[in-house]
Amino acid sequence: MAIDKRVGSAAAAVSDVRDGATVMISGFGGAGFANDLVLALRDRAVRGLTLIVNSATHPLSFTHTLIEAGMVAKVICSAARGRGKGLSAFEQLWKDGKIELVALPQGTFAECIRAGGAGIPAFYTPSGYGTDLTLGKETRRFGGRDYVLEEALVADVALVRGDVADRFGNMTFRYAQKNFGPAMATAAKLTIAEVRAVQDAPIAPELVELPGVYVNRVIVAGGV
Amino acid sequence: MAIDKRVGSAAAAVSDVRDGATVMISGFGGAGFANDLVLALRDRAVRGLTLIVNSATHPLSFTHTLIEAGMVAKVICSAARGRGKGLSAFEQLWKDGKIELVALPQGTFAECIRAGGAGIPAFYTPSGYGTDLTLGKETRRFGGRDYVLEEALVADVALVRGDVADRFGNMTFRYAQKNFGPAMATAAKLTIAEVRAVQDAPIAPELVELPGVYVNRVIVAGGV
Amino acid sequence: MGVLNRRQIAWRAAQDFWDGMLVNLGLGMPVNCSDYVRAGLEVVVQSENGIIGMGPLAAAEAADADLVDAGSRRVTIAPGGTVIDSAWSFAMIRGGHIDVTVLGAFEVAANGDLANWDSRIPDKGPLVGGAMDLAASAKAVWVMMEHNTRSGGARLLEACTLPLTAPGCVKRIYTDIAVIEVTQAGFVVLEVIEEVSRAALQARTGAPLRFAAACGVLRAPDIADEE
Amino acid sequence: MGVLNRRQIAWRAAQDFWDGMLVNLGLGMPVNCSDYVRAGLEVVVQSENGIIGMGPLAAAEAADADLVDAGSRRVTIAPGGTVIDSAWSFAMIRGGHIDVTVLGAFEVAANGDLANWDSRIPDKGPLVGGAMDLAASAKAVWVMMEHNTRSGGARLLEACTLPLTAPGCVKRIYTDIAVIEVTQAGFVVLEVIEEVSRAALQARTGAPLRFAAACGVLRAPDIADEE
Repeated sequence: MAIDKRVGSAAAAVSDVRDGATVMISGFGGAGFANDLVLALRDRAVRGLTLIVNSATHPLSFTHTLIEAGMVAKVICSAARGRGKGLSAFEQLWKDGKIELVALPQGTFAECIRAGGAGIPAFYTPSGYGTDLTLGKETRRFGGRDYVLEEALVADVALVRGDVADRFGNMTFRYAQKNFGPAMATAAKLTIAEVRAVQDAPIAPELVELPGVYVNRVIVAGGV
Repeated sequence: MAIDKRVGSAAAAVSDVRDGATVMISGFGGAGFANDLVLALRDRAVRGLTLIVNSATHPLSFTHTLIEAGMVAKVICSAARGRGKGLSAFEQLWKDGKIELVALPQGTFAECIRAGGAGIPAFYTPSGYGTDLTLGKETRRFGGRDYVLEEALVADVALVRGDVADRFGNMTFRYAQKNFGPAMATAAKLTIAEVRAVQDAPIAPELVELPGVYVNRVIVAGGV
Repeated sequence: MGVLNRRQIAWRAAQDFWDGMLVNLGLGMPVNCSDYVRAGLEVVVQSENGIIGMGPLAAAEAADADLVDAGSRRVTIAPGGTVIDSAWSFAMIRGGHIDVTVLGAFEVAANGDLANWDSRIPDKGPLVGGAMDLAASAKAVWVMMEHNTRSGGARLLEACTLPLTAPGCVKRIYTDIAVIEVTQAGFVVLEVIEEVSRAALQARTGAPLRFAAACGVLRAPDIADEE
Repeated sequence: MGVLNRRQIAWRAAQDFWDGMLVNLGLGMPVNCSDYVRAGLEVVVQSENGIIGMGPLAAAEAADADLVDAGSRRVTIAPGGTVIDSAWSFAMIRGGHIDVTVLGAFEVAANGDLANWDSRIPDKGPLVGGAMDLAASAKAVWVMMEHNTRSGGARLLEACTLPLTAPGCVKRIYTDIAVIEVTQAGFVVLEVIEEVSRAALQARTGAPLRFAAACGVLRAPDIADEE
């Protein structure tokens, strides 16, 4: 049997995501959001999800639809502020104690995910040392500088947006679409990618940005 | 002034490497050895170098010429065994207590370098736990598994081999030439690259494998 | 010419850029610095979402939804630029490879403490982003800010009142009325606008000021502020 | 047919490969497994120097000095293959993404302890390579080895006498005379060649053997050994 990771629809691709799953979602700065997959996940109406996503509130991401649908118990992110003075759905749930929030410096967030995929259970970082954000975290001095101990992040599922995929799951990314996708794909038990186009022919070795061995399922995005 | 990292010769490129410097050298599996730069460094006849190199003895690498010239005080590597039954120059010096040796699992070696370039002073790894190689190192349990604490490696100079560079120092690598080069380039204060060809025109964004901001000097390899 | 507007502050900070430097420009005022790099210099701009060598904003017809900076602005890639993923981008930041990061701030203390991430609006979620990584690990942190709050309070203080982004990191501050270096001995004024006396500057500042021997006049060309 | 030669051991191990698996093949005997993948299966071979999707050895006229495996052999890239750097390659290994690593060994203990990196030759330098990372973190570690030393000593032991590569990691052992599973209860024989009785196998093994209920005959097709 030839390897072929293509799946017919976003709904089929997320059909086995269960209550209580930890889900990573790519996207940052307006690019690389796995929105087709997020909407398919919303339609599954599972409960108690933990989301690992850079921003809980980015207006171009549909992450907020999962939160508004009451599917999310916890968010691990680097940005959780809604625009405007009013409270976002996320902020209201957080204020009411109905959603747990872990905020990390964006570099720590990225490195925790990279560590999760790289078999590193914990590492020391200078980011956030001496701030409220790392209060209570273990610290240690190396070479005259102070660092915070941070533990890896892993997930049951990663939803990742790319540009082109081949049947092996190899992927390319367009420009800033890359952001958290490659690292998230390494840190999840099940990685589902949505792309603009899939091709039978293998992507040339020197153009592959994420090896297909990290990708389990691929769908063509409908252009949400 | 336009950015232009091209230097006229290997000798000029290494002309300020000093006694006691820590030097990273790329190469593994027969590919990616920065041999022109290594030979130019040997001609400088500096003393007391610490080498961070995957293999102290690979026959296609000229690292051994630095060791044979008595320029090396310490080697940090994952492979230090000469071929054949007789002792290599390295092994003889090591046996005589004239050269210090730190042997690391290859993945730990790679990750220590990556950490050095990534501002991570130390991390935990499962590799080598429960072996003689990590005797005396700090260990810790995370999630029911045991890990070893390893500290980052950094260098004064990295000598890296690539395929093409542009005036910005952006680089591509051919196939297995890549190995330790990109990580080493991030972990050294001064990164010197030798390549098959340099070009005025920028390498296309999607083909750059090592951003030029990590590269200080570029020479065209003479094909040693 | 008087008080500098936000674009003039960006212009002033950009005058201190040097050839070949790698600079990260924070959201808001700092991103404007890239419009004022001195002619003949090549500066490499990093956006923490992974663009290494960012060019100017994209013209409307060339705008690409996938080519955005950390602030979601549609931008371009400069000659020699490339894109890396977020894990690598922050490895670059945390690894000390950024020569200068120019950040906005709420407050800066005389010991270099920076507060720029949490303005303590009740019930609004935290907005950390990449500021802590940049502040902790760039070789130099420069701050661009209004010298005072809207109500006239000091932003340059003995100690920050808002939560810190990173302790002891700020090296230089560009405000609408002064350029100030942060030294072991506290704030040292490098430049101040003509209309503000040394005494007045001190009165508007919440920590003792020293004045550099070569303390000069802060001037900027006419530049219309952004609306 | 008798005792398996080294290529026949590789053939036997390769019969247990499955479709789409990611496998790392150690230097020496294990790399030969890729020659014997069953028809119709697509197996992704990782070489720890960064080739993900390695193809067969290069034909002489196509050999490329930059396209080598971890053992410096000139190889090819299979359809769908790519190359990553060493830091990422070992991140893949350490992160538990390798389904099976097939390694050579000096000794394996009944608790799965593996000794394959230091044969304790006086004054020769250590040769660690990637074995510790692979042994510690592959989902399954399979070992290929001669059942006994040249002098007839046991390599399957109660406890290793040589320095460990990783504790408790080996899942399966392919030797020239048997296929053995390492279980919580120690060694369990899955297959043994016809010419060796259970008692003889036990006599050549340094730890107690159990025999699987379905214990079968180890056979391999005729394959010439490498010289």
